[in-house]
Amino acid sequence: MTGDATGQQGIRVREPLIFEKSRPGRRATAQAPAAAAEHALPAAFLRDDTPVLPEVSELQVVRHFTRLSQQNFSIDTHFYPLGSCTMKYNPRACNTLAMLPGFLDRHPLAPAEFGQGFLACMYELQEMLKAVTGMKAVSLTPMAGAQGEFAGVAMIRAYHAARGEAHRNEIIVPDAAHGTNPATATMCGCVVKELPTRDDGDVDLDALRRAVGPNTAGIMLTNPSTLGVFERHIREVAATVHDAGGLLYYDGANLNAILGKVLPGDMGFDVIHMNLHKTFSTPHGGGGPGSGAVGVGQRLAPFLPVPVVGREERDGKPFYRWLTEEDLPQTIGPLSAFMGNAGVLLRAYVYMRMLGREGMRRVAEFATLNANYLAKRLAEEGFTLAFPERRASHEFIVTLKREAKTVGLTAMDLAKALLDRGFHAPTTYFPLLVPECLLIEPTETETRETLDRFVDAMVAIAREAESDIERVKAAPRSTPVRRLDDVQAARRLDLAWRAPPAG
Amino acid sequence: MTGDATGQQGIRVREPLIFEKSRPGRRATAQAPAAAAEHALPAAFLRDDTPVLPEVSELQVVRHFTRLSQQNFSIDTHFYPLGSCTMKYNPRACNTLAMLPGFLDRHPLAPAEFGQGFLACMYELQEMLKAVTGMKAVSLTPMAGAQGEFAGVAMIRAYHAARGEAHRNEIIVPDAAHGTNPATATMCGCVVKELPTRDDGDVDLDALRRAVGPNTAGIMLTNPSTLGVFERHIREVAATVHDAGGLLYYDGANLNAILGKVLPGDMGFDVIHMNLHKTFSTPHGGGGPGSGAVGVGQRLAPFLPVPVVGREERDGKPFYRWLTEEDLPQTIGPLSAFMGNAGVLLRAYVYMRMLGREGMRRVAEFATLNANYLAKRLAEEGFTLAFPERRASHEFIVTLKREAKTVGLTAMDLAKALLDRGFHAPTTYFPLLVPECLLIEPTETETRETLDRFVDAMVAIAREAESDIERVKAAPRSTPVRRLDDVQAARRLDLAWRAPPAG
Amino acid sequence: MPFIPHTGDDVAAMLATIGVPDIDTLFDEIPRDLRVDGIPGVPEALSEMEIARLMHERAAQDAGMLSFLGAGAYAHHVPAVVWEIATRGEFYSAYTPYQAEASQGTLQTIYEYQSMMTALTGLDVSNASLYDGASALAEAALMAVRANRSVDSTRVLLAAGVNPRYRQVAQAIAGHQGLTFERLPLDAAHGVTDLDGLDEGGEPPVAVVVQQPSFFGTLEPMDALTDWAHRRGALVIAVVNPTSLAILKPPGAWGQKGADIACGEGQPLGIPLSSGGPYFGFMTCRQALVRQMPGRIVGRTTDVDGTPGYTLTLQAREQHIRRSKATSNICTNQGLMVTAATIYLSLVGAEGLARVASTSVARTRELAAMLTAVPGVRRRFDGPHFHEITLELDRPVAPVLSGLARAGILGGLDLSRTFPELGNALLVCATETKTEGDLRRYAEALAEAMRT
Amino acid sequence: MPFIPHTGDDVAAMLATIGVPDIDTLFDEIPRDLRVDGIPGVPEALSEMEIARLMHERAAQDAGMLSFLGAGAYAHHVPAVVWEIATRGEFYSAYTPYQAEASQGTLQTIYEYQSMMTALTGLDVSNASLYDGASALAEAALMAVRANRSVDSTRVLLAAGVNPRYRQVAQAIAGHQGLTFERLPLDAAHGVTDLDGLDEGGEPPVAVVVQQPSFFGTLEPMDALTDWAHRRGALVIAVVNPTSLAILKPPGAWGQKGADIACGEGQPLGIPLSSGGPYFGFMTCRQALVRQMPGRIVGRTTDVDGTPGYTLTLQAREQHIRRSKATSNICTNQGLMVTAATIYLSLVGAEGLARVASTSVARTRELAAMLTAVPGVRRRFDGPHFHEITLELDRPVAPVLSGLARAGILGGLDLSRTFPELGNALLVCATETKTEGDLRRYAEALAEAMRT
Ligand SMILES: Cc1ncc(COP(=O)(O)O)c(C=O)c1O
Ligand SMILES: Cc1ncc(COP(=O)(O)O)c(C=O)c1O
Repeated sequence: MTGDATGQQGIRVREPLIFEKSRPGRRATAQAPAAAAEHALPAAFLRDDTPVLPEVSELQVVRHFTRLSQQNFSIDTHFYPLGSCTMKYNPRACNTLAMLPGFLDRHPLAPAEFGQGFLACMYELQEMLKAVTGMKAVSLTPMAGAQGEFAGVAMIRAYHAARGEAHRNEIIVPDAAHGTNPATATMCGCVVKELPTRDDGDVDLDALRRAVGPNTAGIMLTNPSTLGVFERHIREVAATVHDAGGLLYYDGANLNAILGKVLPGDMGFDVIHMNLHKTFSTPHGGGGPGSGAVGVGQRLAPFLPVPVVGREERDGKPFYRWLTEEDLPQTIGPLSAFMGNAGVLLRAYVYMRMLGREGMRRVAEFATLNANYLAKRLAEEGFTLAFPERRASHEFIVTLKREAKTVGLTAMDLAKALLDRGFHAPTTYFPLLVPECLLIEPTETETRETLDRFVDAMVAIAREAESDIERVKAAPRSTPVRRLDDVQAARRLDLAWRAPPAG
Repeated sequence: MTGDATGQQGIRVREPLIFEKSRPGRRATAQAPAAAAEHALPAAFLRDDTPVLPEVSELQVVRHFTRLSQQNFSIDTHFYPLGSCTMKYNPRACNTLAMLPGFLDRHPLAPAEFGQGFLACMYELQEMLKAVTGMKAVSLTPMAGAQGEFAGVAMIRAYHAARGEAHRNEIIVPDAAHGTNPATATMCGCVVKELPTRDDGDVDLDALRRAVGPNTAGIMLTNPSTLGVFERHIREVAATVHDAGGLLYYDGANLNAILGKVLPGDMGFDVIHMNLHKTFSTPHGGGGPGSGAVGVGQRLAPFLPVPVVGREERDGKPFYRWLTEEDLPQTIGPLSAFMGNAGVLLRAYVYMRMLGREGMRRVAEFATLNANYLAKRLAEEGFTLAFPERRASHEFIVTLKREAKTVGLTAMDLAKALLDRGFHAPTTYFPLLVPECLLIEPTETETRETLDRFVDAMVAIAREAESDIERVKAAPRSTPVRRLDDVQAARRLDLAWRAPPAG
Repeated sequence: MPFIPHTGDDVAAMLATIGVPDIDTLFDEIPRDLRVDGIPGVPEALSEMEIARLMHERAAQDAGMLSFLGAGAYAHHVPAVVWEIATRGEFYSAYTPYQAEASQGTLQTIYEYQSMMTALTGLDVSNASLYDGASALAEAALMAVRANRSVDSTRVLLAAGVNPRYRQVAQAIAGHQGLTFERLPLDAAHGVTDLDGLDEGGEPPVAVVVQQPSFFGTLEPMDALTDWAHRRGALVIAVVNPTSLAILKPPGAWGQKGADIACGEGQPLGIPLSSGGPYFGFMTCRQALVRQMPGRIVGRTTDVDGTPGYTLTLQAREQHIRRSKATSNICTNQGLMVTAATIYLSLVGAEGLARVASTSVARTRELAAMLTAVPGVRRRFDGPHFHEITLELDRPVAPVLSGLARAGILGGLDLSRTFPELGNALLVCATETKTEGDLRRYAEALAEAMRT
Repeated sequence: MPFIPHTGDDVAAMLATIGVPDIDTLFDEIPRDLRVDGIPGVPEALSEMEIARLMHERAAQDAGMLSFLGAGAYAHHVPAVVWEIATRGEFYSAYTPYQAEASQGTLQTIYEYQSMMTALTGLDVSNASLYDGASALAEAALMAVRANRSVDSTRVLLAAGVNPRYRQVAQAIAGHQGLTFERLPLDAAHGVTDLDGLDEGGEPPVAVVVQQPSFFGTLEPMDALTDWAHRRGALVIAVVNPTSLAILKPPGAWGQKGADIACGEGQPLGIPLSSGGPYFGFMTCRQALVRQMPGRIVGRTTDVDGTPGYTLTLQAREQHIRRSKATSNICTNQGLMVTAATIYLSLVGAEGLARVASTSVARTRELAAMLTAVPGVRRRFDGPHFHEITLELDRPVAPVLSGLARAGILGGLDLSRTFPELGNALLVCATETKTEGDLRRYAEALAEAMRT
């Protein structure tokens, strides 16, 4: 067997907590000043205990976290077709170049004169993001998709307020939308109006017409939607919302699907956030950091969150500097202590420069090719696509509704069984409106052979479920732990290690 | 169980050969020039086939080698008590600092003016190595222990030749010596005279007296020896050899045991090689690179291999430059294309600076403490020490002679069974003169808890062998492969992958 | 095609399987007139070699200054281990640990992190990170409003020593839900909250925000402030520097009952300065408030075999479950930075962190002594300082800073525009990374800059 | 105690177990008068922070020159992946893979490496590395003497285009076993071996060493040389640049029967210049010679379950088994460099390597054109060159190089001392890393340096 999907015993060993390796007085001596300096602070300000941190050697730390790392699935080790997450290859050069000492050591408040290298990258990144979205201005400061959404809706509100329409506080959100969309609307003090999805995956236009009104602030749309299909009536949606005086917000989490093929600006969107940690392949890091850069059309440009990089001429050479509240008096404000996730932005910059003009389009093309191929192959093997009549975008949905009913194979079962076969699971149970839903996003960086092996694994699990569902339900078996008790986790909260009582 | 020694199933998967992942025309495009330039070389010089290298994507490469790496035991993941190898923690800073761009990008033939940073490190490293060995001069150029040995014996020969005693071609080597010692003697055109070891682990002085003579070039000694004991009669040995007109060579592989406690120069050695990849903790890298820097007393200084770093004054400031054949006309010559393993030397330099004066002595003290503790604990649990009356040095030998006879438990069996319990095996079957030999070197960077768990594992395996030897002989079970067929490997040689015939 | 593995044969075979003639057909649901042909605004692709050279040049361009800037981001020694391990592919390229069984490495790390942060702050529970210190304060304020049922108010009071940028960010974020942020009076002699000037009337505040050490580097009387705030029915939100907690009294021990929520900037814990990010915001609180916490939380539980393991828990607080009713919209957080901080804290331990803290305090004290020996330079505030100090010059700050910059020194932060009431104020910081020679170099350059 | 984990309690308990009062007692077998108390010659310990600062300063000191040096070490693009993966702890901190079951990662990597090197050189088997190119040649010569049973001689002939340093090293190492190294005549017009001048008499050579591309950058007539050597009963040792083998005829295809042994410097395959090392020497040969090979070799086999796996094989050649009868004394080799090279070759593949090669050839040709346009500069040799070229100046080379250095350029290697017969010769190299701008900068600086 030349595949890479045979679950196999390993040489890994269970890893205790770092606290359990601690011994009083042990230290990684090279890592702190050789002597404790006299701080001479008054006792009233001092703590009278010692915080319980591990006391371990440098080798213990290295060994502990190296071993822990080996307990993760990751893009670098496994196919990771997590829908809506764009788990594509994170080029290593993006990391090494963003971590050059000159970049790492620069203080955020260092004057622009001592940051022209960094700022040039940021300015050019802004320009490239404008180009790929068809927007007029970009701010890089939001630190993840959700903060980008916040910035977008806050700009929409600021726009209405500036026009004396502060009462516009209704945000329309399709029922299939990502949870951050409605949550963001609430954070911006808005009311959410949920929009139903039609059976073919498009938005219900009639419902939209009924939903808009004088209080409409705007709509938040993901296109292609989280159902993995392109909203064909986007023009009509845009016209309907604009006619009602609302603005259109584009959730750019799925930008990978259309990069270089269609510009959100052309579709009629007024504001967009991009997940640079998806489309532009900055790492997910086990949960973050990301970057949710926002782009806007002319109308919203005055409200962009600060800072933004501006370019001027000085001594006949370009000079870059931060634009602040003084340059953008109508800004919705700063959203972070400094300028956002600079190091993430550097990684995205390197990635985009390596893709180049042609590479942008190819991302969408091959992400879409992979998704449609995988969808077709799974359908041929008997799996049920949620939207069989539609083209897949960069992702698609398989529903196990039938399998759940006939043999009891749930999306969760299948997800866990995939782990034993060396594949990370797709996104499960999202979007919620599709029962026993698997949202599958292969991304453009995976080979056809990998997709074929994934199909083999899916088929094998489905077969196994027919003959021996209990075996499937006992998965995973090869992971460091097997199915975990989530109910116990939430009931008997154990959220931090505490030293056992002495004696 | 809070230990780290529970063998456990992992999430690792078997990994095919990179060639098996290859597809014609696939490429990691970012890694080569965008277009093939016209080289315009005449056809007569060109190859008419394409070399069969893998055609894979960048992600495939990352995933392949990341997964392969996970199939290794290493210091960073496991206790690795491989005797004679000094598998201690390799500080990460040694790596990051040796890999700073300014060091990496410097061409070896760049003039000294553009290498003062690097050369200053090398000069100071030479000085520190002189200090810890008690030698008068040091050359950093040998690229591993064996090349250091070569340099040492070659200098001894050159010394004799310069005194008109070119006929001195006999090198005395104890039977317990590392294989590189006799092999080196041969490479230097010498004849090996083997010296027996006494039951107490010391050299047989009478035999030595019989062995020396007018053709004696010198003796190669490891002290503490590879039996893990200190040669108590080193003074007598030195006098005997010196009186016969021979010189003393010190194999520094075991320097960890005596660092800062006793200087080889004081013991009477004329030349020493150090394994910087042991005592000074540069990484073993799965086989190398190492560094076998040599130190010499006054007599051998003129013969040092070139280049050596010299220090002068220029404009009132120190200026460092390479000393070459012109400065050292009696040199045994250069041993490498440039100056040896520069990057390894930088790592050793950083390590020595972090240890500092006090740290040197502590290395020997705690390496010796760990070895004696582990030896004592194993002896208490019923294991047989090869030299129970002796102090262990930084390592010691357990012999399974009895267990092999009574229950059939061999050193090999025990080694493989340890792997299943999360420990790398000790060195087995070396030195050969001890039957069913386990040479155990815990090093100073391991905790007492780890040593205790290792004892537990050893005891558990011995018990298991008594009750069910076949189970032990079936080990390892948790590694990516189980016991491999070495005979088949040597008989049916398969040393390179070949593309299967087309069709 | 960088990063795309498809060969011509692959494409042909895949299109045949799908049953379309070409890739373009896969986009046929997009209205044709919306489709674009290429993105002229993006330059041609660079090979890795080319971009590497460009980035090396740009990074070199920004390097080489000796910096005494602090003001929320601090230059500390970052052990090599931290990033050598944190950037291992298994940590670097994993997603949020939704599939717990495939993510125990990340999950156990977060659990260890939570344990460390609760130990440092003296509070019960920690989340798995927020974006940064400033946005963490915004979240803390929103959380306090949800949690404080005893006061029906959205009035938040901030000590004057709270980082002014944090206040702006809190306003920008939490203002949308009606929260207002007001400043408490400053004791202009000591640079701490004027306890006597505390207003006992007006609408009762829902929360009081205090920062230790203050933005000016001074130490606030936290026991008194905490008790006063609690008396007024407010929850106490502590903004703290995690390094300082190695030696300073933790929020959980302030006053009679302790602060209710602690938050702040995690950057000092092994995160490089990197022009401002990525850093991470941390947040801990009392057990009773855990269900109002924003962000992910990891809990320990057992698997079907009884083996202990780790999983995301209390997810009903979060947007992916509760949508518009969630405690926050946060989804992606700053995970990898938390991995780095956990490694950092494991390496330095309590003793190492205390040495970092006390050495930084001592360095700043030495620096202040040297700088105030320069004519025209004096301390702005009396009393103890942590590792920053506010100086006052006898002339405008900006030209002096320019003079220092010409000598290769970033001399600190000019406060005169943000805090005109403080005069020609300059905020300087020296951590354990600064040698005596560095301090002397600054003092000499300052003397020179003040001479001209 | 950096890197030592022992607490006071540990030490006490351990000493009690051993039954000694203190650690010093453990050294009581060392004659007391030999023991020293400390090592005054070593400076006080530095913390990681302190040594990091020192090393950053020293590295910065050596950086920033635009280099056109080659002569055995070549500046090529090193993909970021190579060292990000090769320095993973599991590769970096593992020992030689003696315990095969615990070392499959390293072993499979070496097997892949061996496959790649045999493919590049067109020979049957490869070892797992030697120290570097120069010492590999010494080993190859010794191996040829062992392997060539048809000729009873220790006379080795080297083409004049063999790197002169390699010859010195071969002499220094193999000379001890009686080998002699003689130079073949040079065709002074073309910088290649003078085929007409080849001596057909004298003691028959045991081996003939030829280098492609030659040290002067020229291309040798390998078919003729190989056949001539074989006719004389010698084995042919090819010293080759692995990058060049992407496009040049591989040693296995030279002449009628092919070279017998190929060796060389592996540095161009993803290894940084790093002041000269660590690099690695490679060696491949015909199947029939495998038992005379020095160094480790990995073979594929199966385990008790029939699963394929990898292990060190033919160990009876090696010092740890055969001791004084071993094929070489080599033990530790350059393992991690091989891991890096395997990753490099996987990334670039045959097509990428060919582009690196041909771009380097083209760059050098362009550079030569620009430089010879400067008055007083001409090509020393006619005929095709690879990615190096020997120029001849109308004046001494050293002062010109100094002038270039002042302009930030390392202009190449002055050959006038090593090869006085070539006149004022300068060896220059331009690889794919050099842009047109770089070449122009060199040409302009040279024109300037030659003006003065
Ligand atoms: C469709 C969609 N929108 C928004 C988000 C939120 O982005 P982030 O996690 O970066 O806050 C995500 C990512 O999880 C998403 O998939
Ligand atoms: C005692 C002894 N001598 C010499 C050597 C040879 O050193 P190297 O492997 O660096 O050539 C070793 C290491 O294996 C050794 O243990």
